[in-house]
Amino acid sequence: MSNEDVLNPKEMPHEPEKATLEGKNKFIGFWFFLGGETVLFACLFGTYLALNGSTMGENTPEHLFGLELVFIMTMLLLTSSLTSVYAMYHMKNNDFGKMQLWLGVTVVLGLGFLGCEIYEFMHYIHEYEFTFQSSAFGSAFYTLVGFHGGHVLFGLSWITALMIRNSRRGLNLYNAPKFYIASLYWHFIDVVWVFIFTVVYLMGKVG
Amino acid sequence: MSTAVAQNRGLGAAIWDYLTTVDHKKIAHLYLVSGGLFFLIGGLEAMIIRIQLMEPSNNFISAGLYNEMITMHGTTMIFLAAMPIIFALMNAVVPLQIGARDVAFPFLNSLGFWLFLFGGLILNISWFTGAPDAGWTNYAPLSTTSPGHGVDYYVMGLQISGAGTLIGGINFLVTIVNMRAPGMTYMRMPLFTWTVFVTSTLILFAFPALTVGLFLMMFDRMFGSAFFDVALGGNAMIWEHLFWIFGHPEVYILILPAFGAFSEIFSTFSKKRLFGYSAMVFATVLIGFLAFMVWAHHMFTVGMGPIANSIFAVATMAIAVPTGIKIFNWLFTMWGGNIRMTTAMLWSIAFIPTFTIGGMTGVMLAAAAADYQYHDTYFVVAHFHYVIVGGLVFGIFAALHYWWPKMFGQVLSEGLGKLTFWLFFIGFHLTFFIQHFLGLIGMPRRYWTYQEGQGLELGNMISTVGAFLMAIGTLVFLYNIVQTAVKGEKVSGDPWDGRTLEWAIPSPPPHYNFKQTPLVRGLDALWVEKMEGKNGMTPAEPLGDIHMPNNSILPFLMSLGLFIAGFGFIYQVDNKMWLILVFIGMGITLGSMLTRSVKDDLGHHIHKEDLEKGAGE
Amino acid sequence: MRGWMGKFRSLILFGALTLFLSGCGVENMTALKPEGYGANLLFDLMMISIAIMLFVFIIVMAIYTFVLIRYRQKKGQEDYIPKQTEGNKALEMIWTVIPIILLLVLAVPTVQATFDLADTGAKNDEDAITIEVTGNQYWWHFNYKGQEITTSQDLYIPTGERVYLDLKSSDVIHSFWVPSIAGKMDTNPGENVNSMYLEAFEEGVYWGQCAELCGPSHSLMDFKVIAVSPEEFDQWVKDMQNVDPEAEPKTASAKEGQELFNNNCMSCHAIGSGGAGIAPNLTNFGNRTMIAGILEPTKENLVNWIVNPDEIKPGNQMPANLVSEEEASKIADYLLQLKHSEVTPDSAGDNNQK
Amino acid sequence: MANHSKSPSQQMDFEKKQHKEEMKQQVISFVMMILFTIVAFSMVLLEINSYFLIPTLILLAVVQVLFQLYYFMHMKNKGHDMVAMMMYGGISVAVLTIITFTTIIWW
Ligand code: HEA
Ligand code: HEA
Ligand SMILES: [Cu+2]
Repeated sequence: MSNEDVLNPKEMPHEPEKATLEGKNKFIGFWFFLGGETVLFACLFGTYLALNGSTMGENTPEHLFGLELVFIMTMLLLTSSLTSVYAMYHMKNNDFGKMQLWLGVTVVLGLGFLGCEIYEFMHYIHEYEFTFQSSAFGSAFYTLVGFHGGHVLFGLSWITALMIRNSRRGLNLYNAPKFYIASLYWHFIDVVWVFIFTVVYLMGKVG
Repeated sequence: MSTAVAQNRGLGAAIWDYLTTVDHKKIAHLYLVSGGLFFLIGGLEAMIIRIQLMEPSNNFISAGLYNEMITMHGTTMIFLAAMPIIFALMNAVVPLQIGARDVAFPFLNSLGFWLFLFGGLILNISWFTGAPDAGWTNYAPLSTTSPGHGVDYYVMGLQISGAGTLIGGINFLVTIVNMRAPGMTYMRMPLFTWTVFVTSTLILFAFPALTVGLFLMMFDRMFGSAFFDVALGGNAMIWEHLFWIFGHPEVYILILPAFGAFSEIFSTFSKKRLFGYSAMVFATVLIGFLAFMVWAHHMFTVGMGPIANSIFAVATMAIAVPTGIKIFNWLFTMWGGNIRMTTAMLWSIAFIPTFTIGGMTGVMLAAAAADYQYHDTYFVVAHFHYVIVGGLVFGIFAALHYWWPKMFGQVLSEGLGKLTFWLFFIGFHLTFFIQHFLGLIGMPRRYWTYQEGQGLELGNMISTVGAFLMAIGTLVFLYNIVQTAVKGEKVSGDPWDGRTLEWAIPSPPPHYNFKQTPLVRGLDALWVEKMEGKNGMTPAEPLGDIHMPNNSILPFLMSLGLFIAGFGFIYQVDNKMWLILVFIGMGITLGSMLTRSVKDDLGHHIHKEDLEKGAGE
Repeated sequence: MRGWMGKFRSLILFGALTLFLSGCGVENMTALKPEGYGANLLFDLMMISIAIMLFVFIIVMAIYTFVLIRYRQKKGQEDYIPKQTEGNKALEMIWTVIPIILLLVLAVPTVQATFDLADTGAKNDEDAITIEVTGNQYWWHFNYKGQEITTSQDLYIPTGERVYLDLKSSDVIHSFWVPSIAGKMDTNPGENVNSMYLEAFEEGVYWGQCAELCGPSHSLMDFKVIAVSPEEFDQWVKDMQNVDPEAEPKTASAKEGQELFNNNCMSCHAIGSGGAGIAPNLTNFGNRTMIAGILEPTKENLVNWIVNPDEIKPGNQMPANLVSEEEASKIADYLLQLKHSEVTPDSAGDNNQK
Repeated sequence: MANHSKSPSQQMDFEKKQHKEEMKQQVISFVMMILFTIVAFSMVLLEINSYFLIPTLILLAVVQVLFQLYYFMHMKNKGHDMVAMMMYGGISVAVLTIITFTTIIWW
């Protein structure tokens, strides 16, 4: 396939993200990467579970966590997962405008999530003097949740960069895989969050 | 190696070419040269260790320096010598063996290399400011409380080079999954490719554990967190588990490609197809699978309790079964064959008893209770040098002699090769066999010195003598490389009467590897054609334009950025001004990443007409 | 198990291996001449595994040698193309199943021994001797639980009885190892206390070492286990319990030394069962086998050590030049006369340092 | 690529229909996920016995994640065999790790 065909395809194939060899490679490679990320987060979860009792007698999970904010954050992130599904739906139908729109919604929801998280951390630090350094539990909590937050931030920047870069030229076989794997990444972030709200917050509240 | 190119276009252009290359064959050269240099440095450190231990109460180097020496020896050898040389072989051989023109992610391939190199540089720069001294296993709290910046260098260096390895692993996984030539089913893949596939999978799942461990270590040392600090409720065991969840698969990451190379060599030089190919594949996969269930055998004495110890003991022993399958299959590959004693074959043949001994001591170590005696003694040192040097380093030597013509178009001198072999082989056994007994009679490892009158003098002396023989052997090998390069005799594409696809193309292969993608019709694809009296492979496609990736300096820049940021992280503990380096470095890296994602890079085409004229070779 | 293993062992002992071994290795340090219950159990386990390994190795080498001799390329055979065999199901079954069986044979005693050695439940019994062992950079602290005895470096135990150890560390991880009596066990910082037991068969002074990298002087962190008869041990316990930490020494120099010691050293060290525990307890220093675990117990060595410990044990915590050489000499006089018991390493028989 | 015999526009329509069908499943799974989340949160608020509660919470999370993986991330579609293999590989290592860290780290 010549470069011209890739950038200006006469007709979009059924699965544009996997139409070229490069696309297929990206697709498989990114999934494999997510397999590795699974282990990475498992190690962080394991560390958290091993240390969540090491609170040095203060600021225990039960005491700290409030479920309202976590619920809102969960809803934001779950919904953003759906909106990115919408975006991919429109990509497959070769409707670039709608795809951009839904990606935009995804980014806004993601920003909302991130804002809540920053607020939450600030709250803990200022109200409870509960920091990264106060106990092993503090270190483990901020590391696990912070790693996830970092992923959110990276995902947002990535999707935004893709949207801006391609805003003028529309969809083609070169950027379709890029959009696709960015959305995979976004879903994965949601997967991790499901475990975070379950293991850290809900189970923390149960004690 | 690229001397010819250099003379034509000037040194600057050649260096630029290597800085920007995304060609897997050139990246193989880069890996080989840097891995080789690190091997020499690691070997030098080993020699210093051996000289210090030559006699009791020796004072050749100080106690603190000794700990730095063993730490750097272990770290350098494993991460900066063994792994990269394996990556050199993977890059040089795998795409050719599966009939691909390139790897799946040429850009990432180059990024992986530069990350490894800059990580390695960080580690070794620590020699100028105080090297890490907590052992290559870097157990907390010894590491978290180690004064100076040595351990910080360890953390940053391994973090960066580890990222490179992970990227490299994913690249090879996808290459093998997606880029195989038509007809090359999984069960027709050469065994080396299979082992690389499994090794890459292990990399994918093992390295994240190291990444997390290193992050926690970094946070504890540089940002005041308390993961391993018992005073704040931390737990030092977490590091040990994370390290070994990575560390045990790591040893199979190292050995499996060597197994693959031996499989190719045994089969080629016995002129027989590999005995029990499917069992070999099965065994490889099984070893990879079991590799993740046994890590705690390094921790039998930390007090996990008898239940955990027993489970891990039995699981560990299980690995002997697939490994045994391999040993016997190799023996029966030679059985009934027509064995040619080339240098590559010599190394491979020597590997069998050596590795069997190492594996057997491994099983002895796996007997949990007995490990209460062996653990952290020279018995363990003997075990792992038998498997690592006797398995992996022998494998590297064998593979280098075997694939040297493919990589560089010249055959290494067989005479010098055999001399290297005998020196190294004898030296190796002198050095390490005796160490089993040193351990059993009570010599712990990581001992800067031992007292007189403990009966350890003779054994240590012998061991040191052996190490010198190995060093001489290595020097002969270096001389061999130089002499071969100077002689510059060209060799055909298929000097060994090979069986697999890489021997179907010229040596060294042209930029695009295969002019026309070959059609694979069975295991040992080239051999199949040879047996039908054909000269080469049947093409699977008509001659057409070939799509190739573009060179790029970005991988180098991204890695350079992290290198700079690494120093910022290390020294911001002393003075926050150093954070400037973090910003500059991360700026370079993120900027390069952004450039990469907004600038289209569609590669270029080599045109059909040029191919017909034979350009690009 | 000792019964049939006994025969078996004599067979193995015959082998060239052990012949070689009797040539080197020190009797009270090697794992190959067990003098205690644990070491003995482990020695048997080692021998089982070595036997299995030798069996496997012989088979591999037999095939190997045959193949290499028989199938090496002969002159004029360069073009011979052998039959391309794919494999052989029966053979492959054999070399899968036999190793599995061999490993099971090894796994059973392994698991037994592992549980046997972990059996420290009796340590809380009324009359059990339980000693708290604390690893420090770079010395060992021993606290006889419920007996008001603290010592360091030399660990006295009675023969023929299980002595339980609770192991922990005050700084980094160490590992407590007395090869000829028992296997090793790590000492962890924090709450993670490990336990093991020692049971010495014979009287003797057994070499112990630290087996987990713990800093520059890791290799100098030696200690001794002194196994004496139960009667002697009881005597020792009594003597140690009756120590008067303030007792006046006899000579003038030692008296001055005592004062100097109290003023300069007591903030870290201790005499008697109390004390800070930051540095070794020196109650029975005069009976020690070694100074700082590694030096012959002479006055000269002791003075050197007091004045400049870092030169002898790099990285250790004891400050250098705290006292002048002259003062150190007086302190040495004081310390070397700290003998409170008739039971000394010599009581452990002549097994000392062969 | 699109080497069917149908005309391009027919093809397009057919695919659009397919996509719609898939979309429907995805919306359903989204609703399920929201539902599960609400159930999980309410169970914690209702302070149910924790021996029962914790396994249930984990189960709910696992099912939710399966929805994500199979529907949102299309792991149910064909061409995902290798993907599934590697994900399950990662998940196995992950599970082992977490079991370790919740059992034998403290003793
Ligand atoms: C390439 C590297 C490599 C390889 C392949 C192995 C292979 C094995 N290793 Fe080793 N090991 C290391 C590298 C390696 N190891 C390193 C670096 C360390 C130390 C790290 C440190 O602390 O610094 C170590 C430490 C180590 C320990 C911890 C010791 C301790 O610290 O106390 C243990 C314990 O179980 C162990 C076991 C094994 C086993 C059972 C195998 C098995 O895979 C071996 C299997 C092979 C065979 C058994 C031979 C062939 C088989 C047959 C012929 C069939 C029949 C055989 C039987 C029935 C027995 N190894
Ligand atoms: C790939 C892994 C690898 C390799 C190849 C080796 C190779 C060697 N190793 Fe090492 N070793 C380890 C991995 C490896 N080792 C690890 C992981 C440890 C544990 C560290 C720890 O405890 O933390 C260890 C520990 C270790 C010890 C124990 C130290 C201790 O516990 O106190 C010893 C002691 O003898 C030793 C010796 C040797 C020797 C003699 C070689 C020889 O085979 C080396 C042969 C090579 C040479 C001799 C090179 C010669 C070249 C020159 C001399 C030319 C130099 C020229 C220039 C630089 C221009 N090693
Ligand atoms: Cu291991």
